[in-house]
Amino acid sequence: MHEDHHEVLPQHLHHFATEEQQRETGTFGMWLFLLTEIMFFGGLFFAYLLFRNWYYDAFVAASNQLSIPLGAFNTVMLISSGFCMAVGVWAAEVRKQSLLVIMLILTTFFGLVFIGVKYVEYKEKWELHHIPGAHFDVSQFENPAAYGLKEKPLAPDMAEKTQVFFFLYFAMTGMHALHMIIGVGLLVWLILRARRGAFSSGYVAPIENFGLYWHFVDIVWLFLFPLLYLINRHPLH
Amino acid sequence: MSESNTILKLPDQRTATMPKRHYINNEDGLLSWLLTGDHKRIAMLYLMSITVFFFIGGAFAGLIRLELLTPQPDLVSSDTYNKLFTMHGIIMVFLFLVPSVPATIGNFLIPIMVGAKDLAFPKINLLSWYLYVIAGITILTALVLGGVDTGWTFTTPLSTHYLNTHVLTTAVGVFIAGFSSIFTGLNFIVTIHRMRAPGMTWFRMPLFCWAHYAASILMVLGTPVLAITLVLVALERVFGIGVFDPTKGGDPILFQHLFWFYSHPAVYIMILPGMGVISEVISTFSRKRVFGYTAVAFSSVAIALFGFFVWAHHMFIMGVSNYSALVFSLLTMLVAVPSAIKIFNWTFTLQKGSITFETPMLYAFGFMGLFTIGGLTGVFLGALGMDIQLTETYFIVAHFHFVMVGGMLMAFLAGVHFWWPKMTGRMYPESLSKLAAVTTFIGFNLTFLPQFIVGYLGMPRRYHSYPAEYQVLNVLSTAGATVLGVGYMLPVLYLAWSLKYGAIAGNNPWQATGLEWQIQSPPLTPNFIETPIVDYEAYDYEWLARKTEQEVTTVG
Amino acid sequence: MSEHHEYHDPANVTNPEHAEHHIVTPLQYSFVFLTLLVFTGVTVGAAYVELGVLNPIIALAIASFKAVVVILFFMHVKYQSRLIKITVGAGFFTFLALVTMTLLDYISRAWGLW
Amino acid sequence: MHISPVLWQFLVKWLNASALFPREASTIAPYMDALYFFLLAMTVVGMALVGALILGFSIRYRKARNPVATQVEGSTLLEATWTIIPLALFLVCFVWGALLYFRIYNPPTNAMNIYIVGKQWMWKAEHPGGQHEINALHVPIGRPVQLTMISQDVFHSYSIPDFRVKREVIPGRYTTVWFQATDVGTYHLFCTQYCGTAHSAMIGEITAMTPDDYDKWTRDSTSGMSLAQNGERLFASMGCNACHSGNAAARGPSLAGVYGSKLQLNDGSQVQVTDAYLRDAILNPSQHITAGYAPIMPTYQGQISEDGLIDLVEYIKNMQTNYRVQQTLTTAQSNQAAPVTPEMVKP
Repeated sequence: MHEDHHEVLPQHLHHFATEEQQRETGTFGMWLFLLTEIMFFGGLFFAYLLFRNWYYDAFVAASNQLSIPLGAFNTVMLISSGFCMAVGVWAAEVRKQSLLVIMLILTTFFGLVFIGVKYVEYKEKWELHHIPGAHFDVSQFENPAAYGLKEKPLAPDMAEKTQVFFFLYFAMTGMHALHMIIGVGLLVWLILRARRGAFSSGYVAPIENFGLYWHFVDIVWLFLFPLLYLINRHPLH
Repeated sequence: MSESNTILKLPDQRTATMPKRHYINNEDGLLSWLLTGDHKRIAMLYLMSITVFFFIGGAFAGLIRLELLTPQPDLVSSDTYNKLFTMHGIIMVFLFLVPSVPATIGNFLIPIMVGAKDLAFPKINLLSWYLYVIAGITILTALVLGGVDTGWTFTTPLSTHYLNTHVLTTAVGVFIAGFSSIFTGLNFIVTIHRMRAPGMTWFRMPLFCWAHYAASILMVLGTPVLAITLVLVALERVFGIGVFDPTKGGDPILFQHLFWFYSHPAVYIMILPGMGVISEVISTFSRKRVFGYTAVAFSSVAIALFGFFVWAHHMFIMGVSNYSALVFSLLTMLVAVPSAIKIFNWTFTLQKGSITFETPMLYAFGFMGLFTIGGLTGVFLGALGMDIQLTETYFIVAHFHFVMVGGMLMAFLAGVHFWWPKMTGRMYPESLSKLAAVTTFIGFNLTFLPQFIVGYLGMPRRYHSYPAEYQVLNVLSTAGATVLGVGYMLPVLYLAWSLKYGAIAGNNPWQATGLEWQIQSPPLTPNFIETPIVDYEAYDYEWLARKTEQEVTTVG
Repeated sequence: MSEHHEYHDPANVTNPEHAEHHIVTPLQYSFVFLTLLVFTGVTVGAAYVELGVLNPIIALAIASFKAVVVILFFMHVKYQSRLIKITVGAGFFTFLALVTMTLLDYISRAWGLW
Repeated sequence: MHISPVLWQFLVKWLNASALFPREASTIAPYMDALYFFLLAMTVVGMALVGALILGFSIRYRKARNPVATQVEGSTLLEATWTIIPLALFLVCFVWGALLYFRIYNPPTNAMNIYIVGKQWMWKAEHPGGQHEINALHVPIGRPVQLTMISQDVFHSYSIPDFRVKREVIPGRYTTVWFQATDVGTYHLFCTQYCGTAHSAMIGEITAMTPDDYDKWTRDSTSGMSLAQNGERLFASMGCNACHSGNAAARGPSLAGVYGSKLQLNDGSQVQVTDAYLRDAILNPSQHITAGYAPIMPTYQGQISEDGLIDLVEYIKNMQTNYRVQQTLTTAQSNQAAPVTPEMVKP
């Protein structure tokens, strides 16, 4: 963007030689932070992998309690949100202030829809007593016919293990949702600043780096969706 | 001191003055410190807070040794004893050893050494210090509320289902301390990659930077796994269900895997920066380029890389499969090699040098001796069969104290003494500090050598009382700890004294070659008046001699 | 990570390890968006088809493909310096190290004692 | 110098009573000590080498004697030397250590089995003959003894330093260790894994006896019921015999002679029936369904203590026919103890 490095912009910090250096440094720093996020979620993903192999039937039965349409809808929401974010970054780079604001608002909107759907899903689990802990109820898995389900009934010991699935489900989607909520908070702050024109004069680093964070949260979901909702649909018998 | 046994070159004390303007007096007021972005000030904040926690942790160590003076459980109750060693471990590991050299000396020097005005992200650097302080306060809160007795390893299911002490509070504290460490590491990596001065290529960087770079990789990639593990422990404790509880279908070994995935690399996080200090000190006091610069640099990176693949050697008797025990044992043997390479390279740096024995050098010699023992006893523990007898006994306690205290703490003190004139502009008192270095060395050996013997005898670690026939060795150990305590108190006293009364150091009292020695001490807030252009290799003493000569001629 | 020095250009003194800034156009983003939507449809569809062991493999392959597309285009890694590319790789490498080395234990436990 | 005779006596006694090296009281101990001394020698030589080099260079090249340093870049030959020699040494340690590990963790087939249950904060030893001991273990010398261990609560670790054996005692899983005592005497037993408040009180005494003394001890301290007999009673009272009756039409597979056999499971895999398998199959039956049977067995998680599980495992282990199972089914429809067979009391 800036062919002219001698122009000293207000955001240029004194310890960087050029603004370009500052910007690329920020990007690098953001990526390193995302590495820590990979490892953070990595621990959870590994726990999932292990217990899915140990308690396959329980994971199938419990996974079948999740709604694929809601999950797929949420995936589309997140992809749309990510797309708007990406266009938002472009808008900032070409200094289109109003487009940037619109895109950020759309990003937030899709993100909020995602969180809303997640709330609906959590609420359903709450009503079914599928929240791990003292009130967890396995009767639906031991005797699905009584609940009008066409599932195979699980042996009692295996039914208990559905709790492990739901623990991981809530831990993983919960951590993901927490990242979403933090992201929405940051988005609101970015929208306010963008409206004042803070990112319309070539200073796109905050938008760009937030974009990296937002896309990373998308990627986590891109894995969570198949792992939790999809790939257990067909018991291997 | 005569000219022939020191390289110390101080300005004429009758005429010397401290520089008018430097980072310490650049701004006044408490707020200017608490809101600073200056890496040097943050390093100082870290140095002070770390010292506080070191002495809290040290006090617990003292109480533990006092209790172990007699075989009977007589000084404190078992619960209190368990809380003492837990707090000693948590404070020393997470609040002292992990941030010790990187957050203080590293923070101060990395930007200067690569020729930058500051770390890449000054605000994140400050945030890291605040997180550290919050973590420290959280852990102290757990202590004040009644303590915690999980041991620093938080072993499940003990920590999740069987204790009613303040496990959650402590876990939150450690979690936050982890993020403090992540941000420090992140800042270092970015700074070393992107903020180097013109001409400062990778192979012109001081080995101190290489060591910190390697340690930072471990911080950034390892620590988040600890964070998620602690989150799972907390969730399991709160909801009573989780993935670590065997009665509910979980696996306690999974906790061990995840915990040690961080906590083994963590020991390299602790030792690597110390190795960086030793490289600088050995080179400076033998007036010689570090022998095999590239070998030392790459061995740091090799340790970081291999460090990720050896964690299960903490679990050899814990029910990991025999096959994976084999693999991890083999990899453990491989990770010992780079440390051996370093030791020999430092030793051969001395060869054909012109060696003097100032305090930092004494500490560095102490490091080399004690770290050699610490490293080789690590091979005992890495050898599968031997590990069965030695693990969970005092042998392992002695081993990691040799590496952590004999290694890292010696390196930390070497570094503090070495760069003290740079950080404060004043010299520490030489003879007193030599006394402290020797006291520490003697005290240390007296404390921990008997523990090897008592460990092979079978005395388990974390024991409040023990069979009477182990008493003589324990008494020796406690006596040594007393000496060691004196050795650690001395530097605090004379370093504080030197802040006001120490001799004025001048820019380059050691005549060292690093960029940090070419600027005034204490440095200016932006470090350099103009961006330096680096046109010499690291540790190029001939370049320094030419430069000094030139300055003399220009002034003359 | 030790290879970084090879990519450092000593001549570039003020901004080492750098890549020319590249702006991805909205058109490219739209293609990516459509790809992601299509593959979401595919993966949902595949879940309803009985494929045995292939089900999880296909689902994970599609998820990985989508993740790579997002990383390359939405996150601009395709146009970044090699430093950034190596960094991203290092993250996934370490994650794989965690998974494989831990699985090594769990899998070989079933092989019995000796 | 004058030292009061009382103090002097005390000091002499104190020093004499103190230990420097553990006794070698098992067949493994000499092997362990050999490796230990090898490693010790390696450390001493390594330390001496580094120390001598530092000292030598410090004297030879101190500033007073060598005012100007000679710059040396390094030496590939030397680097290779101190890479390859330590590597070779460490690999020797690896191989040696691994061999020792197999030796310690591979019980000989003729080992007698004793069960150990660890709980906060005591060790319970259960001999197959029904002898129970708390914080103590009596073993004969000259005979391999295998310990099958499990914890009821947290991690513990069973350590007998004089025998050079130690193994983690884990909740939810059997671990084993074996030794063969060589000398009569009493030895320390420690819990070496931190397990809570009274960790350091979770200690005990191992008594190694001559085989004759041991036989006498077993006879004197029997509780009257062997583990297998306890297991039989439990088998009936939990209603296991209703399904595992050995009848052709029974809903559960026959358990007679199942121990040690290769079992075909209904998910297609084949497993060796071991103690651990039996325990797991009682607690998590649905993952251990014998081929041809329906997954209808309820779980007994939380309903049987670890001691009860050991009884059941021991009972199934020794079950050769279904004769007595069917006897109990037809004659005693109650929770009465099964009749005692005297010859089963012996371990």
